[in-house]
Amino acid sequence: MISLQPGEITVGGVALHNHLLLAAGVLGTTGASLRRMLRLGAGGVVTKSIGPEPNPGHHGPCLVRTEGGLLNAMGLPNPSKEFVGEIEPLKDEPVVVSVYGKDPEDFKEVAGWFAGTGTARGFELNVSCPHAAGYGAAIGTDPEMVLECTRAVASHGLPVWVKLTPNVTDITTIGLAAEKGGASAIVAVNTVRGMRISTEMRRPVLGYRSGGLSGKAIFPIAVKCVWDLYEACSIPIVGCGGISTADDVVEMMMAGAQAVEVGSAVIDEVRVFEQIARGLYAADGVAAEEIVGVAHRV
Amino acid sequence: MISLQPGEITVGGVALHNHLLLAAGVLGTTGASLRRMLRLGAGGVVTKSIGPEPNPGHHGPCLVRTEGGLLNAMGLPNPSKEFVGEIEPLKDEPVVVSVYGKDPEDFKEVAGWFAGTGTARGFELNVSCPHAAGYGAAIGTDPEMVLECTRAVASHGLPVWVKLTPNVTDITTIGLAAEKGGASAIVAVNTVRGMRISTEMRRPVLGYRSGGLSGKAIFPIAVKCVWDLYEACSIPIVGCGGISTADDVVEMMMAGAQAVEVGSAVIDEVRVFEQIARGLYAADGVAAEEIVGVAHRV
Amino acid sequence: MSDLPMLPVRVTVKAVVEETPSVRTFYFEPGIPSSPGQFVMVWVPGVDEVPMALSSATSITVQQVGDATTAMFCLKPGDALGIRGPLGNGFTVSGKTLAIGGGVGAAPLLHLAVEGKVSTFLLGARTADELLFAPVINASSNLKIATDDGTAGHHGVVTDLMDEIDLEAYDHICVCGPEIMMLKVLERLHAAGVADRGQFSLHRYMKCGIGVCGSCATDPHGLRVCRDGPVFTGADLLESEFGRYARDATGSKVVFPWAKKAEE
Amino acid sequence: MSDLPMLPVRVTVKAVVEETPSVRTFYFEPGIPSSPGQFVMVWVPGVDEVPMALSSATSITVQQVGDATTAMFCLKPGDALGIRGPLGNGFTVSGKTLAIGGGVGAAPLLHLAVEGKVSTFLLGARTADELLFAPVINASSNLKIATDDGTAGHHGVVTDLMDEIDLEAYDHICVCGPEIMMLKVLERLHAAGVADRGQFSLHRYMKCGIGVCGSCATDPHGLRVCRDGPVFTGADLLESEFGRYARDATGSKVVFPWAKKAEE
Ligand SMILES: Cc1cc2nc3c(=O)[nH]c(=O)nc-3n(C[C@H](O)[C@H](O)[C@H](O)COP(=O)(O)OP(=O)(O)OC[C@H]3O[C@@H](n4cnc5c(N)ncnc54)[C@H](O)[C@@H]3O)c2cc1C
Ligand SMILES: Cc1cc2nc3c(=O)[nH]c(=O)nc-3n(C[C@H](O)[C@H](O)[C@H](O)COP(=O)(O)OP(=O)(O)OC[C@H]3O[C@@H](n4cnc5c(N)ncnc54)[C@H](O)[C@@H]3O)c2cc1C
Ligand SMILES: Cc1cc2nc3c(=O)[nH]c(=O)nc-3n(C[C@H](O)[C@H](O)[C@H](O)COP(=O)(O)O)c2cc1C
Ligand SMILES: Cc1cc2nc3c(=O)[nH]c(=O)nc-3n(C[C@H](O)[C@H](O)[C@H](O)COP(=O)(O)O)c2cc1C
Ligand code: FES
Ligand code: FES
Repeated sequence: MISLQPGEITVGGVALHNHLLLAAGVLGTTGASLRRMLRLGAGGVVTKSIGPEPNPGHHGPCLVRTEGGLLNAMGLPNPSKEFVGEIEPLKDEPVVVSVYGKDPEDFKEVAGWFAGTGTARGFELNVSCPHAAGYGAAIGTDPEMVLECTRAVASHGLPVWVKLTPNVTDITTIGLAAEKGGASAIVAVNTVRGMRISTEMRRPVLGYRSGGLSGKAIFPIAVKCVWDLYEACSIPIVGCGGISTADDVVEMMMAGAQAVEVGSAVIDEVRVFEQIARGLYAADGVAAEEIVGVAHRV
Repeated sequence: MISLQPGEITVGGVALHNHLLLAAGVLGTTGASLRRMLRLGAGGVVTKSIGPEPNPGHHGPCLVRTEGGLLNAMGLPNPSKEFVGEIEPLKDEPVVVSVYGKDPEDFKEVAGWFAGTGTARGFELNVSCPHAAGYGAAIGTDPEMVLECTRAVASHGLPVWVKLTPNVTDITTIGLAAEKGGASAIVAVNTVRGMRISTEMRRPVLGYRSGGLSGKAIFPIAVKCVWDLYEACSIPIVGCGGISTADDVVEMMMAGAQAVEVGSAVIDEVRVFEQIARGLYAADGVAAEEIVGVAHRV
Repeated sequence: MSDLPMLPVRVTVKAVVEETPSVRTFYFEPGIPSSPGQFVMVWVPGVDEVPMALSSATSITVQQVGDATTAMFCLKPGDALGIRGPLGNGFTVSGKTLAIGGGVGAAPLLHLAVEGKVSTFLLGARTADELLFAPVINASSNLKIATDDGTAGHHGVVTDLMDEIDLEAYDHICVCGPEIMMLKVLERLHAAGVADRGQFSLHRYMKCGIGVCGSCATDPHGLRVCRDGPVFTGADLLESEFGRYARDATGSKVVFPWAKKAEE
Repeated sequence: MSDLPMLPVRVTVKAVVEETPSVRTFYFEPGIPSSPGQFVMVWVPGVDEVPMALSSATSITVQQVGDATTAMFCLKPGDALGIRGPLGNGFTVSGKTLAIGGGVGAAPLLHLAVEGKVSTFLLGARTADELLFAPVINASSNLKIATDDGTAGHHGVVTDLMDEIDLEAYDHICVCGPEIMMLKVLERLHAAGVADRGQFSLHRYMKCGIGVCGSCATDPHGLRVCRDGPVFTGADLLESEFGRYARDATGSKVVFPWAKKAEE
């Protein structure tokens, strides 16, 4: 197994303790929960996606386990502006604030709350959530919209990561739009559209009916998206989707990712970051640059 | 568990022994293999996709197991016209011939070989294979092309099923194009774009680099596609993707499928059709119509 | 994670018992093998999915407070619910156990008492009519009752009953009830130097129930009530948000009325 | 399916032994726990993935015939291969076993012989230089040799050696070699009424190696060489395509030269 050198790194303009970030929306609704994940070894954390108004999210069931994955339709619950206070105590930590909205103005406004208070090291634009009508993927399937939202948030002068949906015919068109809009990095990917029906109840099992699939089941899909984006774009890529082991991290890096986000794997073990790091880092490890994208060069 | 009435059925213009078809490309390269699957309980079989020229397919590795699924890039190997003789002995059996090509003329020509000899009960158009440059999904992401190919094959006067790719922003636009082109049914779905990299070898593991994900991992994705198509289209839907149990079949039907295709599940047990049928059918079972699409009506 | 539930399992309501005007017990089948203090996510089709303690392996005891619970109150024998569970850690007892329950919080403690694991049970309610499970509890443990209006047992709150109890004599003190009541119990345990013997079953807003979404994370350590709890020791709760605030569905803090001054 | 391999495992070539001018044995590490007759899919990075019998748990013995095998012939110690395996069913023996091998078909039989499971081994080759593993086989079983040109052992084909053998005395007769040779063996077994004791290891075009794609399906029963085989009993092969035709990568039938007349 390949090992990496431990130590601080910078990816897409954000300084991180290691290559492993907590993915948006997973154990990221409170400052204390984010701090816990940092203490348990996350090199950085992405917050729950924050929007222009407080949102209770969809009715339940919101999340179920499926074969090799999770299916969720949380519906972007978040306390909106109140979240600024939530992460104020984490000012010295690598916190990326995930933002959503229905148009560039929304994105700019929400990001502004955090930019103004120094609570964000950077932003991640959620233009990819598959279960929020008018938000998320409704925006992230339109290159022009992605470009505008990216540009709007970039105007705050902090790094902007744009998180993409795999549920498009050609993800590179969206990646290129983000790049053109001034993104510092692309995050690939958000959940894959999915649905389960309870045959016993004769109805979709999620309150919102359909949702997003995450976890091991989508890992090959995420690797392919990262691969395609690496071929098409020049800004850094952060890989996300189904990562749960050190080898998964290396695989994502070889596909082209400079860092990764880990979400669903916390279900097996909340100490997943420590676990991965134990397998990934070694004093005599190689520099990440030596393996990022290496699978393209054979 | 809900049980279905056993017995002959007709779906999309094709008479079948039961609701369970063998999916294209899985144990479908020879007449003898197709016959074996019929003997082992398949209610109908879809052949390997046949194209205008003999094709050896991609270099290996062509198929690997992954977490909860299979990843393949066979590259559409097929003996082309010679296949007519292969299935001639199956003339009395429910054989659907899968066809691929680069344009409507190709599709029409290939289908013509079979239409002319009475060896096909219907055609399934592979406009959805994600790993064949210029074929499959290259066509199936373009509604106009799908419409033309469907129309071209429909001119032979046999039922035409159009098999869709989930790798599009909105699968219903493609489903509607097939319907407009005169399709008798939609098959949803083909494999999901994916890739795995061997970290030990530092290169993509498939000879073609990327491929298509199938098996349990994609079941929620397939259910969602069937659901969306049921809402948008009026022709019958045949569900496909990750089905391996009787309950999966019921779930697909509740999402809107009138029949299903089973592929990757043969890896666990070549007698998977018998296994599913044992759980699915009972003399006092309900008619399939009672459950098809029922989850939409709550 | 392989022991975490997958899709909800359908259970059929077998009987509905009106415990008090606002509390009903729903007996269902099949049962959920579980240990006392564990909970389930109850899916009321078309309405919502909400957490409920198991009052036995085959029942939940529900107080009507809003949409989902009101919908449940319409359920008749033969109706269906979806269940994901058992979830969470439950109580861990051995030796001599004191249980202190208030209102519908008696539900998980009933489960414990029926298994013969409770020596003494302090049960409180507003009024005699709202006392839950008293006869059943009385059959398996030494029951002491308090009602706010004095219509049964001691006239006063359940914590008053602790005056007569030698807390030191109990290995475990299991508590469930309104947060204000649990807070008062914790203060007494702390004063007596036995906060670590307390096992408090918390209620917090839950969405996933399996430790992924973070809705139920508590301050200051980010512990998840659904997965790290719902039962926490008194020692864990000292200097936490417990008794001061909780969060609603949006994740916004909601300060408890009695704590409002202190939080400002 | 949980015992089927997932991604290929990387092995490192430890030694390359030139057995004959066109056959080399590649020893690798780590080994593949397996039983004799099982095979692996060998990934030659950038070239192809092809099936190869294991000549031991840590080796494959390869005849150079085309792209992938030629690329393998360039491998040096330290180079890497990807391996998926072990695959297929292998030989099932007990009691007294006769092995009959021709050319590189001796590879899986060597594996069997080295485990001490072969009583008598009939080994054939074109010429003495192309005899595979003779010394090693001789150490563990009663070896009889035939060469087409008479440069070693019997002057003639390996099936000639069967004349001296009492087939009835063997519980199992394991066979691997060129299809024409295996066909001749099967004819003799059939004539002697012991086709069911024959275990023939077949070569057919394989893509997936794990029973999904159908490339290796045989007529008339659709049995998959990769999963239902590669070892079949002689009884299974009577009245099959065996000895008559095989298929290429496209799935087209390729009639063996000696069978051309009969098929037309
Ligand atoms: C571990 C645990 C065990 C519980 N056990 C019981 C029990 O045995 N009996 C019982 O009657 N109640 C129990 N509850 C409380 C119960 O979950 C709520 O009363 C119920 O969710 C109310 O739903 P509603 O739709 O009727 O109310 P709503 O109209 O939705 O809201 C009323 C109040 O109920 C609470 N609530 C609503 N939804 C949730 C939710 N998803 N998670 C947590 N709280 C929520 C909130 O405080 C809210 O303000 C338990 C809660 C938890 C966390
Ligand atoms: C179960 C099994 C065990 C085998 N064991 C051995 C062994 O121990 N030693 C050995 O030298 N050979 C063995 N073979 C044959 C070996 O697989 C082929 O010689 C090899 O695939 C040739 O590859 P190539 O690229 O060099 O040849 P190519 O140039 O690709 O083709 C040359 C010929 O090799 C055969 N071939 C090519 N690809 C495949 C394939 N994917 N599957 C099957 N046959 C193929 C075809 O007959 C083809 O005409 C075995 C085959 C099978 C099915
Ligand atoms: C419960 C849950 C909530 C999520 N919430 C968000 C969110 O608010 N914003 C967002 O961009 N992604 C959200 N996601 C998607 C994840 O950040 C991640 O992209 C996805 O789950 C794939 O990664 P994983 O397989 O490691 O979980 C959520 C995922 C889950 C499971
Ligand atoms: C090895 C393999 C070969 C396939 N070949 C074809 C093909 O030729 N034509 C086609 O339309 N689909 C092909 N497919 C896709 C399947 O028919 C099916 O749509 C997909 O695998 C999802 O179903 P499953 O999960 O049940 O396998 C192939 C799938 C596999 C695994
Ligand atoms: S309810 Fe989701 S983490 Fe507890
Ligand atoms: S090689 Fe695919 S079924 Fe045998």
